[in-house]
Amino acid sequence: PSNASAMTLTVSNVACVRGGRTVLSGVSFDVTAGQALILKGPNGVGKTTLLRTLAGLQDPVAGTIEFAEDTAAYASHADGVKTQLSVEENLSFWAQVYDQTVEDWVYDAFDLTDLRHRLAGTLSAGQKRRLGLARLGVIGRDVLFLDEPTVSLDGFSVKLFADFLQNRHLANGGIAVIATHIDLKLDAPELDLSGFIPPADDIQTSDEAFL
Amino acid sequence: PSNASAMTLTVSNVACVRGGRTVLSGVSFDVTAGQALILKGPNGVGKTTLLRTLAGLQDPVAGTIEFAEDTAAYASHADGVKTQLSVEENLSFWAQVYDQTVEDWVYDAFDLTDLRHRLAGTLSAGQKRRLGLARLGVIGRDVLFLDEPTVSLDGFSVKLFADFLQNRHLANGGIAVIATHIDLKLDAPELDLSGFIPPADDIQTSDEAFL
Amino acid sequence: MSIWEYANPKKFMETTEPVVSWFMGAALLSTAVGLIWGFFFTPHAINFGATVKIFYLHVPSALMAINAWGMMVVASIIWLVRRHHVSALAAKAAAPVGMVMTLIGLITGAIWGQPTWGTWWEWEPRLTSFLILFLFYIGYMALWAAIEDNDTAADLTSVLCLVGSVFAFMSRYAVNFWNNGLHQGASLSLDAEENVADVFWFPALISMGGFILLFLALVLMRTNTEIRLRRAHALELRRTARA
Amino acid sequence: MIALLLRDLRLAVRAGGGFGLGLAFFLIVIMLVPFGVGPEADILTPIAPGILWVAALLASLLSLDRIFALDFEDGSLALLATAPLPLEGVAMIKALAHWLTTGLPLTIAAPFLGILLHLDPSSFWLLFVSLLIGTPALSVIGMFGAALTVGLRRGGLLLSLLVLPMYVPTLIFGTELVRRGAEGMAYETPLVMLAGITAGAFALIPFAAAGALRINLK
Amino acid sequence: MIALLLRDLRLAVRAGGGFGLGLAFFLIVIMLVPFGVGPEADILTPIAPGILWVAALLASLLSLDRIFALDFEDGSLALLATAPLPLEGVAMIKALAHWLTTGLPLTIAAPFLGILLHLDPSSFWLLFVSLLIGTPALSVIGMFGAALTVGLRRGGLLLSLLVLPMYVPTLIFGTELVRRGAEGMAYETPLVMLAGITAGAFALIPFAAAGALRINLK
Ligand code: HEM
Ligand SMILES: Nc1ncnc2c1ncn2[C@@H]1O[C@H](COP(=O)(O)OP(=O)(O)OP(=O)(O)O)[C@@H](O)[C@H]1O
Ligand SMILES: Nc1ncnc2c1ncn2[C@@H]1O[C@H](COP(=O)(O)OP(=O)(O)OP(=O)(O)O)[C@@H](O)[C@H]1O
Ligand SMILES: [Mg+2]
Ligand SMILES: [Mg+2]
Repeated sequence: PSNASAMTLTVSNVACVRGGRTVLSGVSFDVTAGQALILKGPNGVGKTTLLRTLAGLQDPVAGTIEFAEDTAAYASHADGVKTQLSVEENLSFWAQVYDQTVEDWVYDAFDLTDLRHRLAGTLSAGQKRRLGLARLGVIGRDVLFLDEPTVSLDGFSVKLFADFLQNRHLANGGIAVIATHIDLKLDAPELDLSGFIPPADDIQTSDEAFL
Repeated sequence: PSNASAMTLTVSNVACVRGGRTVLSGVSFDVTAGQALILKGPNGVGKTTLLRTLAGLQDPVAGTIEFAEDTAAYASHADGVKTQLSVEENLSFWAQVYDQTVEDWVYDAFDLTDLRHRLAGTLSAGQKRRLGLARLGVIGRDVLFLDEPTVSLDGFSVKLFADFLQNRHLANGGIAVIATHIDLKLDAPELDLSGFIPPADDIQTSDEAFL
Repeated sequence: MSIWEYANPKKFMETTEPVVSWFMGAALLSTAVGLIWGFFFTPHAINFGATVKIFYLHVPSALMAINAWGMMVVASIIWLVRRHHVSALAAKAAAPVGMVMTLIGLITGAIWGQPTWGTWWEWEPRLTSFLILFLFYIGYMALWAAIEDNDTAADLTSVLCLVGSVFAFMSRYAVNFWNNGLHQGASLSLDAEENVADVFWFPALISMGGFILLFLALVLMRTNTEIRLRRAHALELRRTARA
Repeated sequence: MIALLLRDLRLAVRAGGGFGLGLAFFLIVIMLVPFGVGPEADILTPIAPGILWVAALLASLLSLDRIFALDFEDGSLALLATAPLPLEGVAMIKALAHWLTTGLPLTIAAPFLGILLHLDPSSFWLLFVSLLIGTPALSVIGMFGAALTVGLRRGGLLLSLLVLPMYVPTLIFGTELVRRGAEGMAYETPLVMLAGITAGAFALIPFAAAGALRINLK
Repeated sequence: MIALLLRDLRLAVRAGGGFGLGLAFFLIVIMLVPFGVGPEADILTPIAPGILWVAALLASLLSLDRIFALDFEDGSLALLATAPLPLEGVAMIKALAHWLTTGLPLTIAAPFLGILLHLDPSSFWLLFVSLLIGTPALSVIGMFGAALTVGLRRGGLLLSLLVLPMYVPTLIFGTELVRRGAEGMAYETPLVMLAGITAGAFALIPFAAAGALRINLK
């Protein structure tokens, strides 16, 4: 990451809607350069929704989200891997989209060196996941929004990923907001979203206008 | 499960092929009624391949697999949930396919009671996963082959699922073979597949005939 | 106070609900008058014979078919620009009505064509462009039906409605270019002489007015129904949310 | 079995992919032809039966790839294969569901749409019969093609490439039936042949299809 | 941008969904028609240009739903939307890729396939030109339809229902161009109109499409 040093991610009492219903409200936190934030919370609490909102895929119904223009990237359950392309082709495509080049350390960092020329469709679940994550290493974005990045990774690969975050991304002044159910062993604060479920008696719905 | 008591699953030195390459060989174990077996091993070692072989989706290139006819069910990364159908419709469809009916305890056991009439497409990752697992509760099969069943489940749901296995399935003399990277806290033996990777010098390929 | 106040669903319902029945009454009355007058108290046209009667159904419906789409375009723009749910729902409500009008236009036309042109269907520009309009209606409604989330559906259908109209116009021109037909020209020019004599014209005007009122009444009714549905949906959401 | 049929029909309706749309596509293809070849009745009448049949064929073709693709992607197919249902039965049901949502409505609508092509009124009836007997064959054959291509992500075009040649006999006998009828010639032969194709297809293809599915699931 | 174009082309080829198949489908439709309407030259010649155009239209239609659907399912679309590329550009590129893999090969092949339909040799050239100018419009318009329906799992048929009526003007002017040419009439008007449609579509539709995509990604 480039001019990361300067910046922080500031979220002030954001509310977000899913399926016409406000699932979270009053979410506030800020993450400074070089820091990570772990989002916790039971299934269905709204982690994915919040991350999509932060990433700008959907608009918050209230509150503000601030960070430097065009510095963010989003990675979700579906990691946009093309089964018909080789590992290398997948990575270099995303690199090009972000005007970057694929540096070799990425293959080592995500243990893809042997799989480099394999078609992505022939990877095992975890190997494919590693490829999806390796994408984050080549696009050179400072602010990462990660939705359950370690799904179906074995212990070793989880470690690899944690190292990447700690020693590469954060060390270079990057920022990461991560929703996960397992412990990544990062020294990062945790935020339990259960605290932001709007009280039942004033749940907003997108159809308020009709009430 | 019905006449479960009698039976065991016997696997004797099975070898299985993936992508034209033998990934595992000499796999042997047996699991008796009421027991579970946990498959461990790094990403790409061959857990999915083995489970697919056990489930009969692909044939072993060597060895034998024995268990009572038509008592097995397979659950994989893709859990066959129809996004256009409601939770209830999804379950009752699978129940019908297996000539069963959906008993109410299933909804509680997998914490789906509130979501019963939701379209599956509107579920969060973990909720959807729970639905996929609930399927196992309605088809009444004795031998379950489960590939990373707890992906994207929160701690509580993992517990729910473990309870289902322990107190419902196994308690009724069922059998389960489970590939997973996290600890399910079942009192079941573990089998690390790394031990069955064929030595590099005699890797079989499906094109042996040409050598 | 601006007219946008009425864009609030509640207010809209309160204001329109009472008048709807009056609209409907007036609509039925004038339609009936127009049709009866047209059917029983006009001489037979020289060249058409008794078949000309169907003209009193045919033309007004044809007219409304087009205007309905026009109204949908306006409503869609309002929705996209000002995000008033009511206008989106009004567009949704208008579609089936317009579709039926188009259908009536086509069917009566077909019935009309049988004696006059000796065939049920002729690939005549105006009929053809109406057939295309019919397809746009179906596509529009199908899109509404296919999307679960209400606002998403409203957005997408609005976009479709706007882009679609452009192509509808182009097809109208293209079709004329493709086959210059035997259908007679527009009969709505103020000096009706050039097309149809007054005797035919007055009842036609009345039934046209009737159809316009009918259209308005139907759209209002359906809009209110849609609003009620959304209300129910909102309440349901709130209930499940509470649970 | 019935559960599967019902589910598929329900999905077809839910997903807005059901009856209406197959029809609509049919209607639109019928409409495009006059735009292409010109509106004159004397051009249209002779080609009407042929065009109607080709259109019906394409309309049913367009929805083929969905017969198995969706179930394959979300894993249902693998689960069905390991379920107690015979895979042959599954294949058969799938074809049936496809026909109910596509072939049947087409058949019913065809005579009316015939009007648009100035189809000679005397052949309305025969057209209806020919489609009623012929379209099931289209669904079954198509289902086989779908089974062959289910593994491939972009199978759509490959599918049609495989299936269309297999459609040729059905198409030929179907249109012959109508044309001969229109010309007052004896049309027993094509009628019998058409029925034969359909019967044969239903009897044999499900097995081939089930085989193809098993291979694709490997 | 170029990266995206190259990727799409590569995928088209890899997945066997590319050049070959669009062509093959075109070829087969062309072949089916004589089976349907009968082989006589005096029937085929007049309808040849129209049929060729309709076939080209259907061939490009058949591959539309894949323009965005695959990228949507595997999440690429969401990632692209959050990438520095303008979504309008993405939409444009997608249409371009579709044309390169479908419209272009069709255009080149059409005159040869015309022989099968006894197309009047004098109109080969005009047919080629009309397709060359017209098919890009088909791809862009189709891309818009694909953007509208990308959210829906079984969008395929709905897509064609939405798109086909929008194809009508292009089709009409395209065939008029050829027919008038064949009859030695002046064909400037349709030529200009056709070019106009294509230009206009390329200029405006990407914005509408990008809007639709953003809505669908919500
Ligand atoms: C000799 C027979 C017919 C006569 C005299 C006739 C007359 C008319 C007239 C006066 C209009 C109103 C024009 C306007 O609103 O601008 C009209 C519109 C229309 N007619 Fe006919 N019509 C005839 C046959 C048909 C047939 C056979 C059809 C359809 C099968 C048909 C379909 C339509 C349609 C769709 C319109 C609305 C087009 C438009 O208003 O732009 N007509 N017709
Ligand atoms: N398309 C939808 N329509 C309606 N409700 C939805 C939709 N998608 C999600 N929801 C609901 O919104 C809530 C939040 O979903 P979200 O995916 O953000 O949860 P999550 O925290 O990511 O859960 P998980 O840990 O399982 O991924 C859930 O209760 C879910 O049921
Ligand atoms: N279609 C394929 N073609 C070629 N090789 C494949 C294919 N699918 C999987 N493989 C390889 O076979 C090996 C075993 O794959 P498998 O999916 O069984 O691993 P796994 O133990 O399930 O891994 P994970 O824990 O990541 O799911 C892997 O090395 C993988 O790269
Ligand atoms: Mg989630
Ligand atoms: Mg696996």
